Amino acid sequence: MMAMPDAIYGGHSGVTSSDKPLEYRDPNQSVKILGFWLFLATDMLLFGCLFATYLVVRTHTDGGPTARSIFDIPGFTLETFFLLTSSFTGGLSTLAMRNGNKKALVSWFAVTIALGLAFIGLEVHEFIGDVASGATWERSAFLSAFFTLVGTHGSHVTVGLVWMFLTLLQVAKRGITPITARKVFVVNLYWHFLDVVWVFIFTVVYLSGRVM
Amino acid sequence: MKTGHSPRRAKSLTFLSAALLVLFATGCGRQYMVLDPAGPVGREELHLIVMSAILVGIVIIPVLILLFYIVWRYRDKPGNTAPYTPKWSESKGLEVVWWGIPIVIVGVLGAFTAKTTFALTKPPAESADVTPITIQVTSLDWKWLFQYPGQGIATVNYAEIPTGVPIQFELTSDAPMNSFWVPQLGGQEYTMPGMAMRLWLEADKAGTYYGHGANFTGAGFAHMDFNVIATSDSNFEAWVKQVKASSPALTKAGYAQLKEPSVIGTKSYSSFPPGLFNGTIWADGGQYMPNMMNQTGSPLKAGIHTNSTGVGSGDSMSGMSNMTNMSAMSATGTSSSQK
Amino acid sequence: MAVHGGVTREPGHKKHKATQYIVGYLSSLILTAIAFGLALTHTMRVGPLIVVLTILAGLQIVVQLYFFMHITEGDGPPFHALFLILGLIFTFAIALMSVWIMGFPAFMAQVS
Amino acid sequence: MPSGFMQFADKYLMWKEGPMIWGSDVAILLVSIGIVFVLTYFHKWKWLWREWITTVDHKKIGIMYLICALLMLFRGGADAELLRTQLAIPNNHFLSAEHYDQIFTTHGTIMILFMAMPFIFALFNIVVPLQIGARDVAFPYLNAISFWLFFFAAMLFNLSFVFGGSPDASWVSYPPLSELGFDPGPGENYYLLALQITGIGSIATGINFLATIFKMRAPGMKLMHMPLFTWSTVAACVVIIFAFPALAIAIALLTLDRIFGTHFFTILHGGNPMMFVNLFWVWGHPEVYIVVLPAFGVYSEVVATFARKRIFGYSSMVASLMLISVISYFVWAHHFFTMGAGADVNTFFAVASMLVGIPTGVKVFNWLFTMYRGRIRMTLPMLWTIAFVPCFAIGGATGIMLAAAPADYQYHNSYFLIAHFHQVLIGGVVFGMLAGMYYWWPKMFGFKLDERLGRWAFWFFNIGFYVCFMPQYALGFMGMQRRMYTYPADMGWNTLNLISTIGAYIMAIGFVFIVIQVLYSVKYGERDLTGDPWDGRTLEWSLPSPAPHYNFAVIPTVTSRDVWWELKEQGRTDELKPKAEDIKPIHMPKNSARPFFMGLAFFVAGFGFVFDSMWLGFLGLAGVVACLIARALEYNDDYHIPVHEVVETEATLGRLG
Ligand code: HEA
Ligand code: HEA
Ligand SMILES: [Cu+2]
Repeated sequence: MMAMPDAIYGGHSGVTSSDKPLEYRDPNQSVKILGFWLFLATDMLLFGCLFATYLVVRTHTDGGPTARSIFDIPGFTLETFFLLTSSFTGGLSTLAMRNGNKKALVSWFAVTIALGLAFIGLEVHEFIGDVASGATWERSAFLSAFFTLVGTHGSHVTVGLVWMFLTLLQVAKRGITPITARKVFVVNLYWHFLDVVWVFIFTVVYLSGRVM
Repeated sequence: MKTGHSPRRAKSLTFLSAALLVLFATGCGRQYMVLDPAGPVGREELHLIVMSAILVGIVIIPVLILLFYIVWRYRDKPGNTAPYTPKWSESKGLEVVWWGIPIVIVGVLGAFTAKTTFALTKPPAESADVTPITIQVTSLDWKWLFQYPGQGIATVNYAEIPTGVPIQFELTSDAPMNSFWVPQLGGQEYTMPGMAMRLWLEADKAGTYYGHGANFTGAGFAHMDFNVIATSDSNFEAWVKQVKASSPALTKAGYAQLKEPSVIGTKSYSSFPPGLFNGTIWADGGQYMPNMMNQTGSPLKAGIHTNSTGVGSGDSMSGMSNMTNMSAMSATGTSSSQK
Repeated sequence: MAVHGGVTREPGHKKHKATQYIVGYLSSLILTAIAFGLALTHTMRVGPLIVVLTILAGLQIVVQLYFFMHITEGDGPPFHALFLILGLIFTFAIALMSVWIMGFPAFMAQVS
Repeated sequence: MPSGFMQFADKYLMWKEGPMIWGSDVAILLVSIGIVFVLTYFHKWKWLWREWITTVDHKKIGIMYLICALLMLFRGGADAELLRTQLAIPNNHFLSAEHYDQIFTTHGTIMILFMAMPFIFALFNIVVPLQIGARDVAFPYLNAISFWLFFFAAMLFNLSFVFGGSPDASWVSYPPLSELGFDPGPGENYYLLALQITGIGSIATGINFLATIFKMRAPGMKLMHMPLFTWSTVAACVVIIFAFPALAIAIALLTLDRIFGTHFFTILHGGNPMMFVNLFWVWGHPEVYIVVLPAFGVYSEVVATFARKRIFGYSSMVASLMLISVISYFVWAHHFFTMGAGADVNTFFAVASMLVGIPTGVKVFNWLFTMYRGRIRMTLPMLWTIAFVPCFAIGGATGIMLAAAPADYQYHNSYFLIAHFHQVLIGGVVFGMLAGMYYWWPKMFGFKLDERLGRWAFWFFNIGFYVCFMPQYALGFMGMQRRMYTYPADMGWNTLNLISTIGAYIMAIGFVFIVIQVLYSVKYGERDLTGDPWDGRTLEWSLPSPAPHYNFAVIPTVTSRDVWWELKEQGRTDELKPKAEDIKPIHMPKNSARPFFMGLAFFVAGFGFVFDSMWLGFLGLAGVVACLIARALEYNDDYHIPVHEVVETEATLGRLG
């Protein structure tokens, strides 16, 4: 091992200290984690605007399908369960990463991906059902907003799945290094974030739609 | 180093602003419409404008003077004997002053603003005992349609109103959003498809007042001007009679044609299809304005009962036969305390 | 980026436990169950129900942030937490104030 | 062939539209041929590719932003001249209504998004890493992506003029006017997609600089040691990352309406056009502060340097920056007071808007008192700064007047408003960016811009400004609306409009002087051999001009505000000279062509969607995804500059201590 070269920045020149969680130890990686948190903050605003739009046109059904008429309780209950659980298993993969347990990490990733796929499958199924019954997003402002909000979340989840899979490959190939550790941590941050968004979707869209 | 520039610049600026002041001061004739209001609403707004100009002037003018003084006094010129304290960079006292003064000013201006904002949502207080007249305004591409539900007539690109009577303009659009503005009577409000908004205006002097759409709606927008003609009560009545007697009726087909994008002159109609105004709103999604439905069925709660003659050919309700909550709409009347 | 030896094994570092994750998972399930239960059984009036649902969702944010996303950990000052909180405030401001503005609430008040 | 071709030429190349289009076509063709010829003749293709297109060096990216911003200032300015020419006399037929509408739309959009934004990004890039003692930004690769997204978005937007037609629904582009029913052409799609693409780039820049500033300061540099330009970057980036998502959503939903048949903002099927207005201004208002905050940062640097005095009230300056960025988030509805949203809403937003004046005023007073008891050198950056104060104070004051909601019922969409925002945008942003450009020009290029020509530019631009925009306040009071392509002769607006147009021409002369000044100074400008031509105060002036590729051979340790000034005062400047034995290999990011290709892929996608060509659109997006995946799997993206190379470079610069 050669001497640590000067980092590209001055800050904490290449000091790795081991009282921090693994993903934060290399300053090159810890700055990326900060960057990702900032990204999450903007993504949150993105969803905030979609929620705002949904709330404003929620009742604008133009005589077409209403929230009450299209939401299917068992469907979104199951979706919720899958996603909450996948957030948990995602968390366990972070734990495995921090413990340096590559095998557990890969397995928990696989479980998480499977749960995510199940979630997406259900959502696609729900959407297909809606469209088949005439509830398309061209039908009314309410449906435009509904499909866009839920669909944006769904496409985020899809991106997350691809990304998690890519990360899994890298961990499998390279083991747990500061770089892969950071990647594992970040993809999980994203995943938990999507879980929070889903909590708001089922609260604001599905549950409120049932009662209002 | 050349340093002679800033004072010269200061002077030229002062001259410029002085010249502008003169321009304003002498020019408050008819052409400075905003500064020459012809009704209580415009006056109230002008009052706020003047108020705000004075209040901001209290800080801005000293700032300008201070700037010119400082730049002139502390310029880097050989032999300049002004004090030089390169490390002096904090002063609690001074900072309190310039956090404080603007706070006070914003407080005062904010209070005036709040008061005026709330006041303008009601008919002008001066003529509180006069029965208002309702005029329904629809902005089209690129013309203005005025309907008089009380009188049963309609006009295009001009409107007559009696002086001394509060006018309740109900505004909507059957085209891209526009804004209804008659500077001498008072400020504007948007005309939006699918919504009906209210704007109270009143003229207390007879005259012809320039009006124009103020929100861009495409190629013909520049030609969307109209006149509001304020006359005495009797002249107004006579004008209504004359329009009733000598003008054609506006038919549904005629409206469809009017709606087509075009730039036209003025027109008058002796009547208009019943429910045209509300039909326009509902057709474009007005059913989502929560408050328009619930109590009265009129897009504006007070819309049909502020004027006693409201149930004529301009009946606000007949256009809504396709609506589901007809029952809710019949509960008109008693809830309104409008004078 | 040079890969430094030794990091993968974390010699002598305390082993992280799964307890935190399990607690987080259970709390999120419980919060969800309460929300679903309240909303689907019509035990409350709509207004208060919406408030309760929103509070429950807010608690879920805390659960995910604390138990799963380790918001309290990090390297240096907690800038990420600062920005997240600011973002949350702005998010709620946009959503709620848009409803406030676009609901034309004073549309009625204008008249009375 | 001819008839098919003629149809194509008619529809997309707009050959029936007259000499302006032909002229532009010819000009574009000539310029393109010229560029290709010059590059080939001087064998510069490789150089262009290696040194610029694939670069991830923040200094070069900054320079590319700067060049684009100046070009866009020219384009937007030429638009402005056309607008003013049309308005010079009543009933003018120099431009048709359609052309006028397109021109003010592109003028506003270009000036805000493709002139002001890249201009501030140019300064962020050039200055911030140098000021905080870093070797690059936190994410150099992402930084290059941001630039290329901006660049290709600007290309896409400008392409509309000669291919398919420009947008014409104004820079705010309110539906339903901007919906398919009223605006079927591709112009509006160009607007939507170009803004979307550049918006993504801007968010990335915001994140990038926040991470840079919070994580990569030189050791010892506490937050409260940071130069105020860096602080202003923080403030602006905070607003960027929280405001741009709203723009992204607003225009994404409008795009869905136009291309995929949804009904967010249509007047059919329950759409609500006002929601677009609402979302647009959730971004739009903070946006104006995004562009003005960095200008405030520039003024703070310039004032301290040229008054030869510490900035007055540093802590208040920082606090007011932060307050402005937070409050500016809660004022957006002041752009639609006249929507009728009720007195409580209007009052809230009116008072919130006025509140912004308080921290802004604090800044003004602090600048004044920085000059007070200083020694003011009238250099070009300082001239623009001094000119800024009255211009911005008056513009801000009229802003406060606009914020009084019921008064705004009378000003809204009138020329009073036009005058207000040009006063703050030009007096605040453009003056600031020019001051910054003059100030840091030697740092970028190693020579100063000519002072004499600069003064000519300054006076023409300033006098022109007042001549152009002061009459517009009066026109507002006379009831003249914005966005009218012409006006009748009997309104009494004739004289003032003519004066205003003359003012615009004088400003154009000022701009021409800037161009001449740059060209002249390339050859004759005073070379900067010391690296500190202005007797500066902050870290960037401790470096040679232009700074070496890696900025700092050895990262300095910072112990106070205005470090460089302190060291100079104490005669300790040698401490910042690197010693050969301290130099270690420097870790730097590798160049990459992928950001360029990613921008290109976005361009293809945007172009596809503009013309409703789904296959092309999704093909472009596939390209984007491919770039992202390739990046995710990339490990080998950095290298080390060996010690001897650093030592050599420093030695030739004469800096080895
Ligand atoms: C850089 C750009 C910039 C800046 C800095 C500002 C600053 C301000 N603006 Fe402006 N504004 C625009 C760009 C900008 N604006 C644009 C582009 C539009 C129109 C968009 C469009 O419709 O196309 C617009 C429109 C606009 C409107 C909408 C009007 C309408 O559409 O009808 C309003 C209304 O409140 C407003 C208010 C303000 C206020 C209160 C400030 C304040 O921040 C100003 C604060 C500054 C000062 C007050 C001066 C300094 C202070 C002192 C010296 C001491 C303290 C003084 C007092 C307390 C009085 N602006
Ligand atoms: C930073 C932003 C910025 C800047 C710098 C400017 C600069 C100028 N603007 Fe702009 N303007 C806006 C932002 C800006 N504007 C916005 C957002 C709008 C609203 C758009 C909308 O309604 O949608 C607007 C609208 C607007 C209008 C109103 C149009 C209308 O509503 O009908 C006018 C009219 O006078 C105008 C004039 C000018 C002038 C004369 C300049 C001058 O400062 C320009 C100075 C000139 C140059 C810097 C370059 C000089 C050019 C040459 C040397 C080339 C000469 C070539 C020829 C003559 C062909 N602008
Ligand atoms: Cu604003």
